[in-house]
Amino acid sequence: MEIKDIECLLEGILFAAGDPVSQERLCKTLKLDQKTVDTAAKHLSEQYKLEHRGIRLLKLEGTYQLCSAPEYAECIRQILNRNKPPRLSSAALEVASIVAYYQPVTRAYIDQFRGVDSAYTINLLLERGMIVEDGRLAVPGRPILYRTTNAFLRVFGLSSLEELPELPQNGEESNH
Amino acid sequence: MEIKDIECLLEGILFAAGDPVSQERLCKTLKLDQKTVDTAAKHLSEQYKLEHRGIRLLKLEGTYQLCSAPEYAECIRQILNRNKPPRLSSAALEVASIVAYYQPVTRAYIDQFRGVDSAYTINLLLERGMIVEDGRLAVPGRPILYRTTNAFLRVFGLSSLEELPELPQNGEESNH
Amino acid sequence: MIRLDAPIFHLKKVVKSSREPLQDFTGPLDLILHLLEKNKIEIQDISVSFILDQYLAYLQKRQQMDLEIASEFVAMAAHLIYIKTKMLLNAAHQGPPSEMEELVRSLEQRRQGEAFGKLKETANLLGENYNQGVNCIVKPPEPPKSAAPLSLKHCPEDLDKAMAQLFSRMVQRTPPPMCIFEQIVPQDPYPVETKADELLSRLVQSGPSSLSALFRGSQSRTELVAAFLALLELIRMRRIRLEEGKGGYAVRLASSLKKQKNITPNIENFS
Repeated sequence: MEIKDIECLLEGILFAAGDPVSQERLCKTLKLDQKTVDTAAKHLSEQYKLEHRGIRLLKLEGTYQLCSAPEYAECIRQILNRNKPPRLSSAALEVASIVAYYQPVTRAYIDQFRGVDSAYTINLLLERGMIVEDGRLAVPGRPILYRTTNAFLRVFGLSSLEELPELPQNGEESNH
Repeated sequence: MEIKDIECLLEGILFAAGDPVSQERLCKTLKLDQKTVDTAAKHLSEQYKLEHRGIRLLKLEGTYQLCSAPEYAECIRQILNRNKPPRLSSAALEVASIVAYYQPVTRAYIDQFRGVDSAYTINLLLERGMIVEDGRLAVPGRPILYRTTNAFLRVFGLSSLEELPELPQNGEESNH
Repeated sequence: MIRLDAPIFHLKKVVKSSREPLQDFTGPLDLILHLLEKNKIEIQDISVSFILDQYLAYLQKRQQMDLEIASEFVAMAAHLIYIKTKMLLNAAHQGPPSEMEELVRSLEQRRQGEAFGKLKETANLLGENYNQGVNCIVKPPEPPKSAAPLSLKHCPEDLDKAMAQLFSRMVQRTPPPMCIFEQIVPQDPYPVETKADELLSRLVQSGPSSLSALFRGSQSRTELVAAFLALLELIRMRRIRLEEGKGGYAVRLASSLKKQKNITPNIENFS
């Protein structure tokens, strides 16, 4: 097999895999030595870059993986996103509101406020960077406190927390 | 944007998407007319074939999708430890054809056409993503309607339903 | 998983014509339908046990199976048993047309259906395409590179609305009036402390007792619960001992307390 053929085959394999494929496995199945596989991979990778192609070949800890070219990331995101900009679920909105108005708050406080377990939603907001952990409350169990982030402000088009709309009138006073 | 750039971007988008991406969405997000996108896609597709690359570009009924080059399929399956999908039984072929030619159709229609109960085969095709439910017929009982998918086109090597081989003449007219 | 190609089924005993080549059918049901259609066999001749034997042998041979093939077999076996059962039942009672008759009739209709014949031809054409098409392997979507908090878009009023909704839910959640529960919990719970007193004085007066006897005479569920809790607490406080005997458990006063009179248990708020 010529090096060019190996490159094409490698491309096909890595494409179909999506995930990283180990060098070892490639060598074993294709019955090629490591150097040949590596040369083909390197060549393929350089070609992608040189020609500004839409895909890139990554070599990470003895594995190869194809991924989309980072310079197209924004465009790709736009296309693959649903037509309308994604919105938070109503559960996430509720949790975000509680944190925004009463921060810093504990998970127990949020749970009590909503009357349902909010662990999953809190994690989701943490992952999205809309809330962060902010110390612990000085009570037994030392529960984590949460507050909103700048990303939260950005999503809601606010420039500071002072711009939060006023709370509906029948808002009860409450403690942590 | 030059046509070459569009090709590369298209490659990146289709790689990241994995699933078919509609021409319409591509045009809208890239702010390009259909002709330009189609030219880029065609050119990219030809290049893949010409250079015996490991990937191929498919056009499936108004959508584009990347797939691996069929000539490498066996090798790819070996490396990724995947089984070749089992052959379609003649029953599955029959049901798929009935849906393809007469879609959207109900199960009762398929049963009547074949003269046997086709529930099992319909489920098999649903599971394999070759047909999908597509609304319900406005008659008592509101039976589910089925139609073929892009995956159907792909596995049967068609780029649109218009490419289905013509049925031999004097075929009977039929209703659902 | 072991890679399996569709197994070949031999139906030698039921195939009337030996000229019909045994094809590699993808499923046994397919084969049977094919043969029925060509009048090569009659449904009455199909020996269900014969096919089942082959099926079971096949199962034994393959510890790990391709589930798809296996499920086809199960479906086939179930279908055949159903047909056979209907046949046997119908032989005894001349009832409505049997599944077998219906199947045969539908097969005849099928033979007559010209449209279907044509479609089958085309289906075979497509089948050849299929063997090429399945070699186009597609990939799953790439996971998004970064979370997309920036692309989320909300207006501040969404927060306002969410809070309003929360407050309205909170109002609904104010505890229901006690009168609702009066029917369900007609009396106050039996105090554990009182029960402990009762149990101790009973043991002092009448000596050791069987465990179950201590629960006897309880008037309500809460009294039973109180008795149970009181027993646990008294054991914990080493006032009484639970001993395993021949007829079950016996409860006696702890020896150190036997001689004392008028014991008042000092059980703190655990009711």
